[in-house]
Amino acid sequence: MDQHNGSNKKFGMVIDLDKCTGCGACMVACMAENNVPVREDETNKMLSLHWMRVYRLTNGKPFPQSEECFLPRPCQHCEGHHGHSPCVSVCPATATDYDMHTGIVSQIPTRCFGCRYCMAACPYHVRQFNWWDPVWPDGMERMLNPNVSVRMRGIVEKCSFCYHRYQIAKDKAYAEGRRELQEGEYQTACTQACPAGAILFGDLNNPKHAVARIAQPDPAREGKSRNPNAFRLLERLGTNPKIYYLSTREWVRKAGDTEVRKPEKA
Amino acid sequence: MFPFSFEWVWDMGHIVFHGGLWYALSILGMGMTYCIIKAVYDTVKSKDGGHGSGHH
Amino acid sequence: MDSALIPNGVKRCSIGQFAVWIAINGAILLWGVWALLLIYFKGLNQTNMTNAYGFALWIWADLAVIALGGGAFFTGLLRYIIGKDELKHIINYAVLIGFVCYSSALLILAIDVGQPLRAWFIFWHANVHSMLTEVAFCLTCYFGVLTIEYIPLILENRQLNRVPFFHHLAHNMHHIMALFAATGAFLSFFHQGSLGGVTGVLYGRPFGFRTGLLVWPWTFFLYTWSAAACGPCFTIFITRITEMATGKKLVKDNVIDLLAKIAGWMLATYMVAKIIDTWYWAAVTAPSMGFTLMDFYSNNPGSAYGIWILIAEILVCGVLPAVLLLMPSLRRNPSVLFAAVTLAVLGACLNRWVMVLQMQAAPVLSFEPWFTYFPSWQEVATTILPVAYGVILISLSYRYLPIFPQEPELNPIEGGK
Amino acid sequence: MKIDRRSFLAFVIGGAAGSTLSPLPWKLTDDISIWTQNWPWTPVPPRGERTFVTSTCTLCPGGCGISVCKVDDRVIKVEGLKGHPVNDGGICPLGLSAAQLLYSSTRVPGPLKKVAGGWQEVSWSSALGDIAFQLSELRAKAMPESVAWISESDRGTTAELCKRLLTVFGSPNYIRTPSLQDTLETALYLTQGQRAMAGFDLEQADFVLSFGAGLIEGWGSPGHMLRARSAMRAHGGRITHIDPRLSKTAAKADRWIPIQPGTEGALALGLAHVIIREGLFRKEFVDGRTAGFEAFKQLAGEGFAPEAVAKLTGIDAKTIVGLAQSFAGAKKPLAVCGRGSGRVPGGLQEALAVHYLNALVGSINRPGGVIAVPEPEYINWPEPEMDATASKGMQQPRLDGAGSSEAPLARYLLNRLPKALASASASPVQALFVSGANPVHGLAGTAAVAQAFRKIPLIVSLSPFMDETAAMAHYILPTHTSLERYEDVPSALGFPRPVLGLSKPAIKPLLNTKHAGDVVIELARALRSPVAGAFPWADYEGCLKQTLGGSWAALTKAGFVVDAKFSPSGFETASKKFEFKNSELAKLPAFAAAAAPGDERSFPLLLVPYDTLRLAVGAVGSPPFLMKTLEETVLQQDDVLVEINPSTAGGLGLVEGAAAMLSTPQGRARVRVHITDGIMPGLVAMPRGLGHTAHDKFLAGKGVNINDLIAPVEDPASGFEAGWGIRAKLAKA
Repeated sequence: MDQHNGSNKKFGMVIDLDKCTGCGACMVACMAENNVPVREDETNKMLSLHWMRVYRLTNGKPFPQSEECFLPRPCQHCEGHHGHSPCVSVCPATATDYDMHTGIVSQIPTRCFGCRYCMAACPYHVRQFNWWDPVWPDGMERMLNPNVSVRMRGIVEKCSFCYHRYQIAKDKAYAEGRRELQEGEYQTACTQACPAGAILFGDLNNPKHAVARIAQPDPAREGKSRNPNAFRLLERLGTNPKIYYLSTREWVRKAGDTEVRKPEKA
Repeated sequence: MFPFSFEWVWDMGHIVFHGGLWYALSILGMGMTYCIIKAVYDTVKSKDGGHGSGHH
Repeated sequence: MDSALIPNGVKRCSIGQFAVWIAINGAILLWGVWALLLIYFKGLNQTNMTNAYGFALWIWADLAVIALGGGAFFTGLLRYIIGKDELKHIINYAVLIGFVCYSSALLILAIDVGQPLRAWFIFWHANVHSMLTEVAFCLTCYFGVLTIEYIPLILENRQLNRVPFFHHLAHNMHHIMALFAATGAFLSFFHQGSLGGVTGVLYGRPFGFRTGLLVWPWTFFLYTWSAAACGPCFTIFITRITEMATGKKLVKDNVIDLLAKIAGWMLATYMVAKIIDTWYWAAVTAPSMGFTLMDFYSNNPGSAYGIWILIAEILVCGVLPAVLLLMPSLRRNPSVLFAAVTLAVLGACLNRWVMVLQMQAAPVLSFEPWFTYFPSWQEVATTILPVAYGVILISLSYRYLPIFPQEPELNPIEGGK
Repeated sequence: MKIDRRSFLAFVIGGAAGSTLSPLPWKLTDDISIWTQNWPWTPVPPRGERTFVTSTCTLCPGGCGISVCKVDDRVIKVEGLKGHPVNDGGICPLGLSAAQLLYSSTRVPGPLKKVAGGWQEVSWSSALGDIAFQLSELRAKAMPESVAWISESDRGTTAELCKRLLTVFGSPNYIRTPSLQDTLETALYLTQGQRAMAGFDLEQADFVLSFGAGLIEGWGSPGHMLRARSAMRAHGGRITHIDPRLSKTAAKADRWIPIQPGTEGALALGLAHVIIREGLFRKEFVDGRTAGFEAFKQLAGEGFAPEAVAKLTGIDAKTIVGLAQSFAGAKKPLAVCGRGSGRVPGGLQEALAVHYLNALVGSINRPGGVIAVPEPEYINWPEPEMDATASKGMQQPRLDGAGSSEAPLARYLLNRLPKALASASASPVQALFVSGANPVHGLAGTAAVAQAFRKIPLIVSLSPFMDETAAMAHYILPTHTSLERYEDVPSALGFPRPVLGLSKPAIKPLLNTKHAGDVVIELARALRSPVAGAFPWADYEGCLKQTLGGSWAALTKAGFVVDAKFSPSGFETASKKFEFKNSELAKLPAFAAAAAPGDERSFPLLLVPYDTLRLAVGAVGSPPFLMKTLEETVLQQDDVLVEINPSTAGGLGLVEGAAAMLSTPQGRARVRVHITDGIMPGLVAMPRGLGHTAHDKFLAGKGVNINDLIAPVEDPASGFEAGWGIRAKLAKA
């Protein structure tokens, strides 16, 4: 891993949980974009492939004080400490990598041989295993996106921040003689689809980008947000993820970190 | 594993890991080579010495 | 019929009786092979693993057999390096048990991966920072060592030993066995440790994560230590079972007693370290990640992972057997000794179970539940497969190889050859 | 050389050692791993040229702009159209899944005729010829009015062509499927004298009071509502949601007030009572632009004092007063009605009560209020020539009773059709066409609907899919899916401004299907004069192009046109004012909340349906993508989970996920329970859109169709379907 320098990008997201309505468009957009197969029974979510999953959080209070919140969970693209994300260093076959130039945690399906160590390492369950051969109902294989390879049975897959879209955007910019991308040029499929505009995507290192303005990551504290309404999932584990969530509700912010368990359990 | 992999970057880990690995492998390899060569030598010598069988 | 193959000076059961025994175990083995084929052709959907349980019964079995197979390296270390000469009477069997354990571990690993046909990528595209890479390399190398240690035993078969080359090879290998044993101990130290590191480095999993020394979490050292403690217990345990099965005394009491005493000291020191580790983890490491000890042991379905599991591991299967083994009067009572080594073996298995299964069962995200898992019959069959294989290999070795040097002396045959 | 044991062994060992040292095993190992990386049964999508087709989604009346991504001639994905006034790039999960409907395995590949209970493939000409022959017979028997047509929409060129066919044939029985639009349109008509679509300017409102309206669960245009909700909250707007259940809308509202189901109308009148009593209404609007306020004052004043309303609704009087004060005190308050996604029209007076609330605060035809969006006027075809048979047929009363003395206000009453069919000995409907609708699954009391439909001698389905209604049909004339056809989209449901959208084919039809408009034109031609004379167009595309005239170029390019200068017109009542009271309103019966059918003693609980954007309801079934997004608290394997409160569960001895038998006066079904604090005790909530017997394996056989369990309830004021639930019983299974 080479040294971090100023010109490096750090792509990340800000997901406004006050805006998110839990409609599920991000999940479908992701499946359609990334050739995620669908099985006849997808009700066991721990056997299901979902790069993006919307969780339903509850405040645990009785009717009618009960509240709910929806939390979309893509890969958190953890940076850990200097690119030491929980999953990358454990992969025995170098099938996943932390890219210092983009901050994206990649996954090479053809190199992965399915040991699933990374799944055990990831506390967010963003890494999922292809327990079955991917099968499309007759005719639906025509919907497959040629920019994303279809994964075979027996390997782990996860959200890539639609990396292929970055490549397409860069190719386009280069063809037009530009070296730098505009803020909106590279967007993930979920960001683009969200009808509530709850997801923002951009370069956290670029202070002009909305994500950086809202998330206000503090480089001295491994990217901890200076925005009082922002939090990251399981921040205290030191995973240093790049998905910032916004919520004006305190119980939601607490549920995102690990502290919630103490007072609630009594 | 090998420096010709496209994502290769050198670091301390490689030196420690490969140092230990090849140290162990060479001991095993050299030990076994010694045993086999010595056994061949012993076999030939014992035949020259006129022993018909290896049974002591 | 096969009497020409049976070592001199010992008596074995009839070939017919032996064939029935092998057939029974062979049938169990075939059941396992059937499950294995199902898994190879249909994929890992034949298991009950989920995305929450990427590691399950198999990885536990792997960790457990490697810990228990640790008797081979540690007895070898004591015999060849430390110079506990009495142990030469049990080293053969320790090596054989180790060989069975390690070959089983490799077999299970080969079933466990999603893409077995390219499992060799772990060597080719090795990421040296991964504990699993270190495990794979050291495991394979140490399996080579065990093979090297097992080969002279095979060559000592009455018929094979008549081939001069084999005779000399066995002799020469015995001659420099200390070198191999030392290498084996070196490799074992690292792969036993790396297996501990497998969960210890997972800083996303507060249940398994431990702080440590340089790149090695404390579990690295604890695993090596516990393998050195419980491995010899397993050797004693299997020796006792073999003695029961054959109805003969095979190893003299002083040998067993020495090994048991050493195991007792190892277990006792391991327990001290383990208790300190548990306390530090519960009081410092986990709270720094936002968890209290009881978060890991409460609110789970059926209390499958209640605090009882920690008490069972540390007190019942740790401190208790350590005390039993350290008291000469107690450990010299065969029943107490057997109980003590059984508890120690269970303790190692329980520790590995908890570190693999509970580590994944315990929710980390506050809005996820405890995850439950129960193995499918295919997983069970493929886990029993190596047991059947081990029984067969031990039976064959016992019948045809001079595994127990003291057997002829302890069981003289009237009018023996 | 003699082969003895020793040389054989040497050969085997040497051979093994030799091949290990040769490149062969290494090459094989490598080749095998390359094979695992390219398993022939793992599909590889072909590369090709990437293009985008700008279009409008027609999967619901939401009118969202879409951009269809293609690679060569394959549709890869549907995305929201950036810059579209309705959805501006966002898109709902169903719209995103449109390609799965296009490539669905349950599509009907070509015209089918039912022969001896099975399907026989027939040609278009033979199918249309057969149907035309049977229709001609009806005409010859002078009973043209026995032909009926059910469709989800009554606007746009396709609907107009269908209506035109029925008109020149001689049948008044064009029936639009029921929805909240029925009540909203009627409320606008009664109070403002306009035939218009109710648009809601959520975006500019600052206090939205929702009477159970699933604002983010399919109510109106999902693409618009989700975007507008974010926009209104961004400028400080707040939402209060009234609902017995913590729906997604409730969960995402700033305040959730649970209410006894069915009493929303009473609450609206209670709020009006407080607003009037405390003089909080906008005097400039009420005094200057309304008529009949005194009568309304009397209505709200009598019997709707907070204490009385508190008893009915279960909301305490203080909350009611406070709510009324904050609603009236807001700058731009807006009240909206319609339970869930608005699948059921609901009681007319309830809609009126909510509409009156808007009138009290002046939120009518102003930014942030309810806007009467006029029906589009681009379809100006010449009046068709009618022969005597047609004229006579058109004068017959409608079979569903809409517009009759019993239900003078209703335009369509599909909910009444099953009863009308069941009560007659010979079916008054001799031929039924169904396009863009699936009434056999979607109407309350499905058993009675199916039984009634079985009496009809000729059912023609124009569905692209083998849905429940198509399965009952005698002919299926499969139409194009949303991505294969032209279609004008005259409005976006609930959008506060007129938007005309165009749906464009992204891809040539994959199967032997036709456009519904072409089916009409060709059927008319097969019926010959005088019917054929009313359809001078060569085909639907020609008709559409001619009808849209000058807008065509803009529509094909941008996908939509908006009237930038639009401003709501004045009231068209006799008084030219908003009327709280007039002769037609005076005829309505006294306000009363509709009760849930069933007897409370045998059925102590209440079953209520709920909607989610993750399940399609209506003409299309949920595609596999949607099914995959269903939460584990909604579906477990094939079982639907019903939501119940912990106290309800405790009383019944049910634990999370337990199987239970749910019975209502209509029937019983096996379900599982999901125990949640997000629902009022005594209620059982079940999602709409499951329990299909038709469609693909991803959908069929999963869950329970709530319409099997609920019974139709008629609104006494309008005749509209007004059921909001049914009494139910839950028992351990």
